[in-house]
Amino acid sequence: MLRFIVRRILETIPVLLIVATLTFFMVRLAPGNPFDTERAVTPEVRKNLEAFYGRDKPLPQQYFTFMKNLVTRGDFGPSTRYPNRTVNELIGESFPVSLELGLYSIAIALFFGLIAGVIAALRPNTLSDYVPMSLAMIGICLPTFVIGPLLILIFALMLGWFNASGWFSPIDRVLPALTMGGIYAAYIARLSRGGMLEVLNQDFIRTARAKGASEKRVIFKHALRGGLLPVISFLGPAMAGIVTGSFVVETIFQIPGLGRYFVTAAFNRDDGMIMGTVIFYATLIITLNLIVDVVQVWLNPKLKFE
Amino acid sequence: MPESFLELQNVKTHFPVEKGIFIRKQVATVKAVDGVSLILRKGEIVGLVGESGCGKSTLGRTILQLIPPTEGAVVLEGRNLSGLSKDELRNARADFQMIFQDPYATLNPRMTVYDTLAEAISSHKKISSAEMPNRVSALMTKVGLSPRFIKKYPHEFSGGQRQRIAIARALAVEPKLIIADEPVSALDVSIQAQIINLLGKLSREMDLTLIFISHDLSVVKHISDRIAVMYLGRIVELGPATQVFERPLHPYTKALVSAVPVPDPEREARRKRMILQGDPPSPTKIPGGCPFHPRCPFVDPPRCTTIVPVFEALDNPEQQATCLRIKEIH
Amino acid sequence: MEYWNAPYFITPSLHHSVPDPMPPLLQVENLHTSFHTRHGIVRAVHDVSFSLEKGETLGIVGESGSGKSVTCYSLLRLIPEPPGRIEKGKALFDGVDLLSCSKNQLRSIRGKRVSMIFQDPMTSLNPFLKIEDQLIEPLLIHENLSRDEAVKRGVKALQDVGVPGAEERIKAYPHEFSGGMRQRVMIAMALITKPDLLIADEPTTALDVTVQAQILELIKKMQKEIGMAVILISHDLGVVSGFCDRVNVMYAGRVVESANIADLFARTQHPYTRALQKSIPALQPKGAELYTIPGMPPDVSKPIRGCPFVPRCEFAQPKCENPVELLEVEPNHGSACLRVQQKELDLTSEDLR
Amino acid sequence: MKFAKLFYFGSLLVFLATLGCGGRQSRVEHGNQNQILHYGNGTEPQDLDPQIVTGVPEHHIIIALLEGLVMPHPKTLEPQPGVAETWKVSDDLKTYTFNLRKDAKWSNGDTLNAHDFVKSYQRMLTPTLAAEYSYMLHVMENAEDFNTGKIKDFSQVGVKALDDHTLQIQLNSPTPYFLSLLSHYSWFPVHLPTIEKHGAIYERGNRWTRPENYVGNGPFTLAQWKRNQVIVVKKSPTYWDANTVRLNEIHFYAIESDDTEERAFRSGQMHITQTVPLTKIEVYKKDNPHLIRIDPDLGTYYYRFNTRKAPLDDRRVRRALAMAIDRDSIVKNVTRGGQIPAHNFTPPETAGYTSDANVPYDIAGAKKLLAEAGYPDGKGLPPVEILFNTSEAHRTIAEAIQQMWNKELNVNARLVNQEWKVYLDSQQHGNYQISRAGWKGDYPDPNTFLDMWLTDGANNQTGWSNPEYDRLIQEAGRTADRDKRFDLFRKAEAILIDELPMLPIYFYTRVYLIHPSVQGWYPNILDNHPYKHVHLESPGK
Amino acid sequence: MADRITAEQFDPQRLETAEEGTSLWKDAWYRLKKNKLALISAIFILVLGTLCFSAPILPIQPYEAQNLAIRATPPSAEYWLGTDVLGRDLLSRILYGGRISLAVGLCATAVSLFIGVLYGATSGFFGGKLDSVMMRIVDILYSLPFIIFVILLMVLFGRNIYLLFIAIGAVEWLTMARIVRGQVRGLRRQEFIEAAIALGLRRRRIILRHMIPNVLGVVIVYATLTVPSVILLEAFLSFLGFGVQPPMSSWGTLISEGAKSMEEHPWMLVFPALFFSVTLFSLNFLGDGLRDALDVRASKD
Repeated sequence: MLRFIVRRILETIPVLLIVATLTFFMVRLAPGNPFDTERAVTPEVRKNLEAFYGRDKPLPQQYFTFMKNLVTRGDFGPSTRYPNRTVNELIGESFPVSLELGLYSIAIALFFGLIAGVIAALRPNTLSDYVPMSLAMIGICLPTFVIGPLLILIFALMLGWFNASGWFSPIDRVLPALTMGGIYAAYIARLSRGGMLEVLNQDFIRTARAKGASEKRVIFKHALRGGLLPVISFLGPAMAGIVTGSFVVETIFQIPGLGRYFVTAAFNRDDGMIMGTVIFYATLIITLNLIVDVVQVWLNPKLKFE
Repeated sequence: MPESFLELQNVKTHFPVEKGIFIRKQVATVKAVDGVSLILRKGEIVGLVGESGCGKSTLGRTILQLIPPTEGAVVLEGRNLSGLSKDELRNARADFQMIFQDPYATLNPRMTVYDTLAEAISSHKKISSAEMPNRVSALMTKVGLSPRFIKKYPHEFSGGQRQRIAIARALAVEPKLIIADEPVSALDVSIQAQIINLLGKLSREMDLTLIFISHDLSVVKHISDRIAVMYLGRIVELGPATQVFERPLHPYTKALVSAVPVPDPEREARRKRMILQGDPPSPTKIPGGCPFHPRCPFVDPPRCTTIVPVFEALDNPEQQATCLRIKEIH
Repeated sequence: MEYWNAPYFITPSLHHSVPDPMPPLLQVENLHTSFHTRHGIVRAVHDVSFSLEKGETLGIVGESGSGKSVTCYSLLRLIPEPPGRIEKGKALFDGVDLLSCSKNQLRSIRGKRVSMIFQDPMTSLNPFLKIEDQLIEPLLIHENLSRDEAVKRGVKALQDVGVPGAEERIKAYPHEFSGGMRQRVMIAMALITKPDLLIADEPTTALDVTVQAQILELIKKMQKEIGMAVILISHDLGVVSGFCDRVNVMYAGRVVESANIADLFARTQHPYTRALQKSIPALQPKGAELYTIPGMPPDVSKPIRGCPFVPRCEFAQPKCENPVELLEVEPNHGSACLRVQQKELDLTSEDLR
Repeated sequence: MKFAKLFYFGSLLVFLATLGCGGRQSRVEHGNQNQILHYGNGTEPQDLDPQIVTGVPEHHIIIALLEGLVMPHPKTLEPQPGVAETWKVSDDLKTYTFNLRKDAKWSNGDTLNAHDFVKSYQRMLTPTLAAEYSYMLHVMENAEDFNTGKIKDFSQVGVKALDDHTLQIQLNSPTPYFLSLLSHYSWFPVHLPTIEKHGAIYERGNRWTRPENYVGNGPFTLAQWKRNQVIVVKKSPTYWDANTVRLNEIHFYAIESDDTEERAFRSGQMHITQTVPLTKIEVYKKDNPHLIRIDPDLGTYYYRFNTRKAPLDDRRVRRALAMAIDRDSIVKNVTRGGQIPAHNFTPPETAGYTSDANVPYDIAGAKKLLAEAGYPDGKGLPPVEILFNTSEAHRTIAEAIQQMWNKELNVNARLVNQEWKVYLDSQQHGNYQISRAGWKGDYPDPNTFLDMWLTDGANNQTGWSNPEYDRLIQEAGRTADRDKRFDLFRKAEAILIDELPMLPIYFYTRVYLIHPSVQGWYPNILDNHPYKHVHLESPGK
Repeated sequence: MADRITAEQFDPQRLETAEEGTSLWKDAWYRLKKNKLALISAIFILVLGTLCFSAPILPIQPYEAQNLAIRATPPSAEYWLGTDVLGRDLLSRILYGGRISLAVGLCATAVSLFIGVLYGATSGFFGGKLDSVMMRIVDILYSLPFIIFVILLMVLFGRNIYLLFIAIGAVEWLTMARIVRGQVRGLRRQEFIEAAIALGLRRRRIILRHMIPNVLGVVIVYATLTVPSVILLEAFLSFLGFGVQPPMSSWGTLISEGAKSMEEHPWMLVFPALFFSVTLFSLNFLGDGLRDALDVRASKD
């Protein structure tokens, strides 16, 4: 098992290096640079800025230096946007926030998504299928920038139960988690419905019924594990998206998460930060896919490895 | 033996067993086909019987080069198929075709009969588009389907009709050799009969060489000239069909014959049955000596567990089996 | 080496005959089951009646689509609803109508008094659960045993069906078993509550010939031990002939012939049964052209007025288009052929070989 | 169905859990009781090093943490004593001598002396620091040369500590607005020993601005910095005028979205916001006029014309386009924030200066000019492109202008929006025809608006050049007399408005929300509100 | 007994009268027609599409005509769906915007289908080393910063609406490729694929004729899920200066605009969102319907 994990991680190294290289050159090719501001900087200052960030060197040399720092020290350098912070610090500060929110969101998404999906799958093409599935479709249709403000209007401003924004007390987690979880709940509902429908058509479900098992037993003991498989494989990449935060949700609720850096770093052409977020995200995806594989094995003994 | 049409020379097909979905390490080798030598005459029908996992399907696919053999050679009319380049092989495929087991999976559900057959015809020959309908219709007629159905899709046909279309597709390239892999085992009895009749008729009319793979000895006996019985990747008995069926030499063949239920309660009641114990062992762990010895009621250790038996005949040299105790148990 | 003879039981009467003092174990009357699909109503089972005594073995034979499996699934209401629907009929099992009793009552019968074995042991066992969990489930559901006791019984049941190393193997998952072993597990699971009736739906079709024989023998042995009745569904006349006391031959959702096993073969009373026998290679001389039943089975989504076999029957006459029922043409031998019923046709005289 | 029950039960649970949270005290109420000001501060500050940063949010925080030689009066912005108790100006108006107060202290207890200022300015001007605002110090003698590396010896720069508490600054030329410059944070002192302790002095990336390291001399000290969330400053005990300071804490919230900010304000989380969403302005004006504040601002919203490319190289076309815009309608219907229609470039009453130049709203005149330029009734004029960076406000204004041109002049305009950095890049490289822009004055003087239009000025970016204009502005720079100086500016601006390398649209206002409990927060054009004059009073009292 | 199903002597004339099989498509159409919901959805989409694309000839206000005097007004007899902040007719803007959104949604999805299906099918068919290399490439592309990528595209190719389709499609195809690959790997073991290989068909033909048509069902369902994300993505790309340029609107931009003033001018959010959602519901039902209709197995039930 350990060997397998090590091997998978080793396998991803070339992938990450290619990602880093491509990103590096993409960022440099894109118009605009971190030192452009509305108020034009004098040429001298600009020259000094470039010198400080090593941008006065030829591009290949810059690339080489960057990769050397990255590979040997895992160092993305300073953020050009936030001069007194390194990229690693910025990610280190903001990721836990996004992670926390992400985990709440996943919990909400799984709770509502799975239940809605199972209800729908038990009575396909009846009202108890259409209602949750329509809700899910609405969840997919309505973007977060509509749902988020709506929730705030209703629960924070009209009812006054929550703060309209911020990330201070535990209660501040509720609305953003609902906003983000809601969308994923919609996908999970659809997926689990599909998965459950497929499992419920399997022969072994008939076997279970023939044994006199109650519907509850049939569903929880026999069907759910198999029905969950598509949800699990969806969760892998989705989790990477959820726990790294969402620009929109973090902006609407004023959450100091990592998600906003993905967008602002690009807008600021903060190249160290772009590289940092991209590599971090790629690593996370790979890690989560690994975890998903392990969970799938755990759920599906057929795949059990040595 | 007359001139050989198809010759299998010590063909072996091994697969590595990679354990674990993650760490793909080879922990064993499946010896699906483990040294099969066989010579077929032109126009002959040879039945290949054995339990699932004995390697009969793999042997069929190996002959057709759908799976490359690990060792040995498949020689068709003097040409070693395993030695051909990709393009040569693709061209050579016109000579040998396959008919598959599952009539539902064997046809592309999204192509009409016409498309399927026209594609097959044109895969090795240039046929003008004006001529094509005639060719396709002729093929359909040959397998006993009305050309009226030419524009229909597979799902509109019954299992038996689909199997006919699959046969027509195989015939489209005018092959010399057809391997039929359990062509009737998924069909109902009454349909089975139609397909067996058809294959027999076509083989006779077109001088086709046919390898008929099945686990059902009674079917094989009915259609074949000779029967080869496979056990764990090897042929354990080979001989004329009636003889193998009526007086099997190898204990395994005996068990196979006896396991076939006879649809006649009186005969069934009278019949001696030999029920083998246990399951066929996995082809990853082939027992030493005679591979059949763990299940053999006639096993005589330590002879059977150590000596690998070779082909031996009893009285008729045409019928041979790999059993050390042939003479003793008969 | 083992030899065995198919035991012959003294067979009770057909359901049409004089009522017995003891009611039969299972009495099915006028069962109609259909599937409401987009293509119309598929009448999979049409007016099927039969009965079964304690300890009796009944075979149901027919081609795919003849309704034999649907009949049995209908008994335990295991057909998927929708699209399936049991339109009418009764299935009295020990006085309880399985088709109309409450769900709870039905559940208490399923797996306890009536068990099932399915065709494909590969898909019929839950791949996600250990054998143990699945095997002892009927005990946990029906017998209120503690888990430990249940596991003990489970191990015993596995030993009874000849699974070697049962104590360890019970902890394994289905995929670690061979097909034959899985079917043994299925049998152990079905028999663990000592049911009164076992319904075996093509229990050997997916298995190798040599294993087939083992499994049939095993069911036979267990039947003797427990004394239960068995319904064996098969498309293979051969399997049935060595195993059953009585046979119902089904065609297009109807029972077309019903007889003791010996009578069915010796004095066949329906052209369809006859045709089936003639098309089996095992009964024909080698190399001879096999008999083939012309045409295709009827489309049961369209109403069938008369005998469903008419279009394919070599003996058919215009009057065969009239409605026909299964009637006793000999003692304990029913046939749904009008011409046989009217004694016009003597299929026994036809040369079989 | 049992699952349905479970589902509804779960929903109910969430619902109930949320119910229990009502009836809490809002942050504003809590703040009012404890003199804690909750301030919406826009984007997250880049840094709190006054010599590194360039933005407005940084300004809001830095004036709490640091104090310059003088500080502006909260209402009039007149220079008031800061670290300097008194100051003297030489007769030629080029030498300023500041007497620093003896009780000025750093927050670590160190005394703040004149050498600190000299060292701070040295750091600010050292090229390797690449301080973007270093040009603010260029009014000092030799400062520019030192800053650009022409001289290496800082002692030649016109700043000197005559003794520990006397600082002398020598200017290049009389600079009437010099004292107002001093309230800009680029002139603030920094604590060199602290900086030295946490990294290289003359380089970026120094860690001294972290809350645990920060040493300042202002009325507040840095207590907490939660990135992208909040910055907390606390009343400083070492501040010389600590008695005046009534606020205990200020919480600066980094809230980027104006909608989020407004909602936070509405739910009682904030005393003051940075801005108000466009659509909300009218609602507040109508329903809660006491909560919305519209302050004048020192800035102009305008469009640049690229004068290097036809057809906008033709003054008549530029004027025609400029004259066809109904600025009153834009201000009234589109921006709606009390903005003032701009018919010239420098906002009125900038340090007492008001330009008399005027580009009128005159459709007939515009049509005539266009015809003169060879495009009668817009015929023959290729579509012009308006470039703007993506934002709803810019887009709406551009859409309105596009319609006006189309309707009145039959001129087709295409709108092109670009992401911020791409837009800046296009503008710098002259890849545009008409481009949206805005200019905020650095200090209250017309010079900050007019010297940008010098030939090849870094912020000119239009390709426009006029020798007479250049001459007038340079002369004004050498002129000490206020009236003469303003005359020169007026002449120059007349040229500018006649030539129109840009199209003035309106003068900015600051529209923001403010809770009635905030006292001592006066409107001023520099958005400079010295916190020591601010306090909170619960409205009921 | 002779085999009675053999038959009639071949007669070239017959071919003309050959029974039209219920062609898969025809059969699918037949089944689709039975699926009321899908049919209504299809009709709705058709009607809406027609309305949107014929917007210029409809008797509605021009989408860009401003009436600054009235600004944002709620729905009225003159402006059925109200007006936006510049006093422009919302109905007109929605219909014109629908042209963009529908075109983007459908075309970009089509592009992503095209690339994703081909790529996924190739990867899945060949398997082995090629497969893992191709999938690693997908992994890499997944990770690249999207914003920078879009900005680069814009710089390299300039701004135009067709490029927009390609840009979105080029991003969306990744997931599609993964899904198709999974499906193809399942198909590869089917006997008709083996038969095609045994016939000596070229691999390209096997992929195009045998693999791809058989993964359509899943692909369609995923495609219907892609459409909404594409339409919303367009709004984001507009933000980057890559989508539609004002005063032209799209549903995505209308919704994000409306979301900002949902309290003051709810109609500005509700109507575009309604058009958007109903369209997506329809697409979804249509997609499900198509999947069922194209599912050959379903015809056996």
